[in-house]
Amino acid sequence: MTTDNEPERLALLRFPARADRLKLVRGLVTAAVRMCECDEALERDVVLAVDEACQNVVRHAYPAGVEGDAELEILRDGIVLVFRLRDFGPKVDASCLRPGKLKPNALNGRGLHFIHDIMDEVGCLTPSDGTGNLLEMRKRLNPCGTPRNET
Amino acid sequence: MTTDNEPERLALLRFPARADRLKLVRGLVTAAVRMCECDEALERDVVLAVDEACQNVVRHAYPAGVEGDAELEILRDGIVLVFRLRDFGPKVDASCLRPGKLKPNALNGRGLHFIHDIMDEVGCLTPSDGTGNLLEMRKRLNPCGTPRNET
Amino acid sequence: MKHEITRQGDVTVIALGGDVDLETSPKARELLLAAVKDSRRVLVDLSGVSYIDSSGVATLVEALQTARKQRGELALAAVSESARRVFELARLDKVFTIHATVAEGLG
Amino acid sequence: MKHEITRQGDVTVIALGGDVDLETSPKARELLLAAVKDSRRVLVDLSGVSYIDSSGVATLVEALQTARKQRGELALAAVSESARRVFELARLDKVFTIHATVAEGLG
Ligand SMILES: Nc1ncnc2c1ncn2[C@@H]1O[C@H](COP(=O)(O)OP(=O)(O)O)[C@@H](O)[C@H]1O
Ligand SMILES: Nc1ncnc2c1ncn2[C@@H]1O[C@H](COP(=O)(O)OP(=O)(O)O)[C@@H](O)[C@H]1O
Repeated sequence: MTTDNEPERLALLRFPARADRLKLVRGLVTAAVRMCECDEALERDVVLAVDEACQNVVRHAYPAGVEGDAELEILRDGIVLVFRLRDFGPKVDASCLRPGKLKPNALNGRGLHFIHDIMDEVGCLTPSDGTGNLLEMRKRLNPCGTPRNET
Repeated sequence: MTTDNEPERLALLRFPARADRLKLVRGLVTAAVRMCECDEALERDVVLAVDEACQNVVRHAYPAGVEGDAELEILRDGIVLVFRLRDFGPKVDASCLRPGKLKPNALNGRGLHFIHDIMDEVGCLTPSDGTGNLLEMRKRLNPCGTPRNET
Repeated sequence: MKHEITRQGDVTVIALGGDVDLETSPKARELLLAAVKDSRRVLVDLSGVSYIDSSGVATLVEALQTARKQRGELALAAVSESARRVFELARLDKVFTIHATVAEGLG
Repeated sequence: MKHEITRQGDVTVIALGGDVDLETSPKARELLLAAVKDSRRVLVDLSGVSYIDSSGVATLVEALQTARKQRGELALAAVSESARRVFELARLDKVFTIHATVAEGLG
């Protein structure tokens, strides 16, 4: 359920794309999901999916030895939470961001599965200044209470 | 205990200066303080002080009816956590940011007390582009474990 | 913020829970001022408060002052650990009657 | 991430706790691979895990495969609620022997 209006920004987090920063992302995302008063299982799912997307930036966006930032924008579009994650690394073909077949025994390749299993919509946008990659993930929440500020 | 190096950025959060965004700030700050493995009482104190500073931006930085953003940068300087909070409103004289006498019965004026009681250092910096206000708060943590990445 | 209002004898007990912050303290204010208008004895149960800030504290002080103006009483009970520290910073122990438990506050 | 390693009869029990994420899973990997090298039976107690991601899951799978190559066994026990969901998403129940409790895993 999306509206025609541009979604409302909850917050924008910029952070060095490093493994030790992911817990900061989780802290923020947890608080953002809680703002929408959904149940705890959904909260955990959304935090996992966003973390996995950020992990991909940490692990894949920049060549080894090169430091770079990630930027996570969190928006609310009615009862849909929208996450826009961007990096400033080399452009990646959107097909790289589609999960392959899930192999329970594999040593990698699970991240994209988690993201696609959990989120309602996942897509690539073009960053406004044309550099880097911008992944958009949308998740409809089912608030227990009434959704607030649904304007 | 500060070092000569420019402190390392943990994260930068930009958010609309509205009361309902403060829980996002607390979620992020809680995670940042936990990263430094200090005890829970100190964690709660730091979260309160940063929240109070953000409240001041929400309540005082912009004229009624005008929307504006706040930006919180969290840095680590050895075992000192540094918070730089900026707004984009009219410039305020630094003397406004010093707490008056604490009156237990008063209906306001507590925020700055909490900030100064909790933080080790509180000061005004000049924002790089000259507009708005930039408050810096520093707090030395006493990590239970060994401080990580103290470079 | 959660809340629950019960009547125990001649005392109105307001239990606040969760975050009492800049966003939610207007609601707390509304509840508390209505209670002190309706009832001569109000007891605020703070055992469920996970976070309270200066605006929450100000709300409690305002409710106390309103109660006194009307010759009523407002007391606090069962202050949660995280609220305790804020009360200490605000020197609220000098302002409020604080009971260890709700039962004690009713006695 | 916290960990505790104990020896119970011929079984090495590794209890992992806290966050097993991209930052900490290299440490979990080190502990698990050392354990499967030293011991024919390894039981990983996951009751204290508050968060696990795909890198944590990959670490467990790698340890299992290493154990099997050496004709050893690695099993999981007491999967915490938050880990359970990730195991479900990863279809790990098809890969691991999962015991409800550590005691059951030792039996
Ligand atoms: N920001 C990014 N920059 C470059 N490549 C990316 C980015 N995000 C994802 N990828 C690609 O997506 C894949 C991520 O797959 P994933 O399912 O998360 O598992 P794994 O990282 O374990 O292979 C990587 O192989 C990489 O090629
Ligand atoms: N970003 C800001 N912009 C304008 N004024 C500010 C800002 N931050 C703080 N102030 C000033 O500091 C004071 C905040 O005091 P404080 O102790 O937090 O309590 P209260 O807000 O209840 O008066 C305000 O009165 C205001 O004048």
